[in-house]
Amino acid sequence: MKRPGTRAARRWTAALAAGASLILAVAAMAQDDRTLREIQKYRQMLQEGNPAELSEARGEELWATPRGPAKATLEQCDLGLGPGKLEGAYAQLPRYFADTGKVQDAESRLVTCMTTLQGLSYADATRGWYKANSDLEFLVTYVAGKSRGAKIEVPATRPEEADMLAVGEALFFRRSGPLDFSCATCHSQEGRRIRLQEVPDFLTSAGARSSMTQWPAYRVSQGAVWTLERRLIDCIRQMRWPEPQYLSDAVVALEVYLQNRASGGVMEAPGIKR
Amino acid sequence: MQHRRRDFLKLLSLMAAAGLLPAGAARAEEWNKAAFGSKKLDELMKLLGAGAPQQSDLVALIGPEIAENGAVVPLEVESKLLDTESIAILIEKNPNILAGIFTIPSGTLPDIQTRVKMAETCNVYALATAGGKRYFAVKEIKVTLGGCGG
Amino acid sequence: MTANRLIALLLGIGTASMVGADGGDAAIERSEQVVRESFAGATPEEWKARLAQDRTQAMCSRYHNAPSTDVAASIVAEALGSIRYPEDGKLLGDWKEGEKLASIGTGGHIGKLQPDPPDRKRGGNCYACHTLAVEEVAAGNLGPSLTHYGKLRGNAPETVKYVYEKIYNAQAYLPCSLMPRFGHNGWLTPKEIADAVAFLLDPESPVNQ
Amino acid sequence: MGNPMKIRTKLDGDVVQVRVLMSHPMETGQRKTPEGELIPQHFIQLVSASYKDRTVLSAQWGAAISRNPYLSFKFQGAAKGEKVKISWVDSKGDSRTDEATIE
Repeated sequence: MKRPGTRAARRWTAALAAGASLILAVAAMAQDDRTLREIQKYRQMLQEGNPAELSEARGEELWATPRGPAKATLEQCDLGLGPGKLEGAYAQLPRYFADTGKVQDAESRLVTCMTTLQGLSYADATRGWYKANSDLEFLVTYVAGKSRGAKIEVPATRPEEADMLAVGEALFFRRSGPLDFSCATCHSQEGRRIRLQEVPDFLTSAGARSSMTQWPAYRVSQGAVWTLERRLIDCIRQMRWPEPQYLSDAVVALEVYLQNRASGGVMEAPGIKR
Repeated sequence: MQHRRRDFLKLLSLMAAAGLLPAGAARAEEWNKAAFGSKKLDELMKLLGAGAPQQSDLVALIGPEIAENGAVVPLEVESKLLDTESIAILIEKNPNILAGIFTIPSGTLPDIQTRVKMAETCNVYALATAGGKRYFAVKEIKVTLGGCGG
Repeated sequence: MTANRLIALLLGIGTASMVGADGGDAAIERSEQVVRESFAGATPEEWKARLAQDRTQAMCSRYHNAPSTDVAASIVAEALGSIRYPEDGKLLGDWKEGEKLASIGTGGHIGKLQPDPPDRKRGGNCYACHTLAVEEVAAGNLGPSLTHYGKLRGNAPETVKYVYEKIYNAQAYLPCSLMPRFGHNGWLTPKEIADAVAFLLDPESPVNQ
Repeated sequence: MGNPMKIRTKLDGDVVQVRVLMSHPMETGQRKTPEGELIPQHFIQLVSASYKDRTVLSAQWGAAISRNPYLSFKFQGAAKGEKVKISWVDSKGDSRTDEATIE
């Protein structure tokens, strides 16, 4: 019983310190919750009127407008379910197409149709794909809208698709560049954010679905609808890598990987994003 | 925020007391170039106001406390004042303060929604005119920095 | 793990296609082929260099950031050996400069669509992943909260050294850490890292208020 | 001129909520292209809505209204099957009118 006071005091100090940091932690969490709640409110208010609907309407018009040297419409375009069959087609892409011998996503396939059916050059078909109001922005938005309510279904069972799935997975984890980033850096843990922006965990189907059911999406920061290719290519740019080529296998392989994981999710695109 | 609110009130009363403004400034037929070009709250009030403005619970400015992107900030303004004639939206720290004026004819409900750009975190004011008098609601909206690109 | 592979690892000459004992080699080889084809337009040397993987990157990719004990040990050893210190030996810099770095998320973008001007300041973008000063609400949570970091841990020399090394090369303490190797990769200079250390540890810094 | 608006209506009793999306860049005149050139100011200045011969809303906008503007308003005395007409005029004098049937 020597210097009991000191020991007790020490214990008290420790308890107080623990209590104080607990209070701090709780306060930080409360602040966090409130912030996220307000961001949620912001997003809900935006859902009311999504400008992507404007792109959708223009895509519908473009789809049925005779264009190119062949003066043909896209109404006979085969997006995987047969010529002109649009309902639910987007939700089952990317898939293997025998006529091109390639696994293609929606925009790659649309470019195939624009070049084969309408006779447009590749350059004309893809003109301004990275800018607001491109033909592809409109067409992809329209085509994706035709899968509203459809379930994503990309089993990737054909050998060509299975190959792209494996490539997509390897790419998802592939680290390089001056920041050592891979897709997995930001997208392999639940409940994470970059600043206030949630970054879905693509390793869970819930996370993959939460994202893949929304693209193409109107990005308020861009004032334009971004297609999935546009989104992925920008992620890669943000990783400080050089950009892959538009419609290239690297992008399509990542889409196969993500869509495969998101399978079963119900399409809501076009969505609205930051 | 309290401080700013008082300044705003004081300013509005001063303007009104000085009789600086014609009523019904928000006629749709002609675009009020001077008001939309205004860069200062006091100057804008000269161009817009009439009647002693007061903060009122009968004017509701609904919006998020935090906007993920300043390019698109959704707002709803609902006035419960009888005979609301117009609703204006003012963004204190924008290069031009006035964002829009909505004229509400009789038979139309004083309840409008729109989306505005905000240059930075600041107070947003909803200014309603009813019976020739001005009432306002104010809300601070934070504009946050974005994702990985900064 | 075969003896050859272990030797390759220890010598630090393992490449993505040489490692892996569970059938992943083929997928990685195939994906590297896809990278070469899909990024064929990336012709400037600096762009190509950003696509090439060093050994640590290849290992962490191959093992999905969960390396075996042996691989992990080799990554840590290499990382510890990579650390360089500021010429003046000061590991605790100016927290105000560190605060600026913590907020800057731009700089260093390449490519054709939206490159940064080459002289654009490259930040540490700490807020993208960490909570630091309490008043900055727009803070991410990919990494742990660092609020009150110095207040809770003090700034004894060994703490300062640890924080400096962690920012310089996080993999010296956590193999395949998701955090960029800011110093090792030359993204931040030793002086800038010392400023970031001060932002975390200086009692005056908003992080510790 | 301009691209079509998207107009939605929702009738509740005799009050109709009209939601409009307009296709417009709403350039402030302060933005630059990636090449560093200033993009000239170009935004919708006047908006009006009518139902039969009655003006049900008019508005003046500045460049601070967001790109691809959204507007929602409500008025009384509406009936199913009747039309509501929306018009805008922008700072270059371009204009556009669209209408929708109340559902």
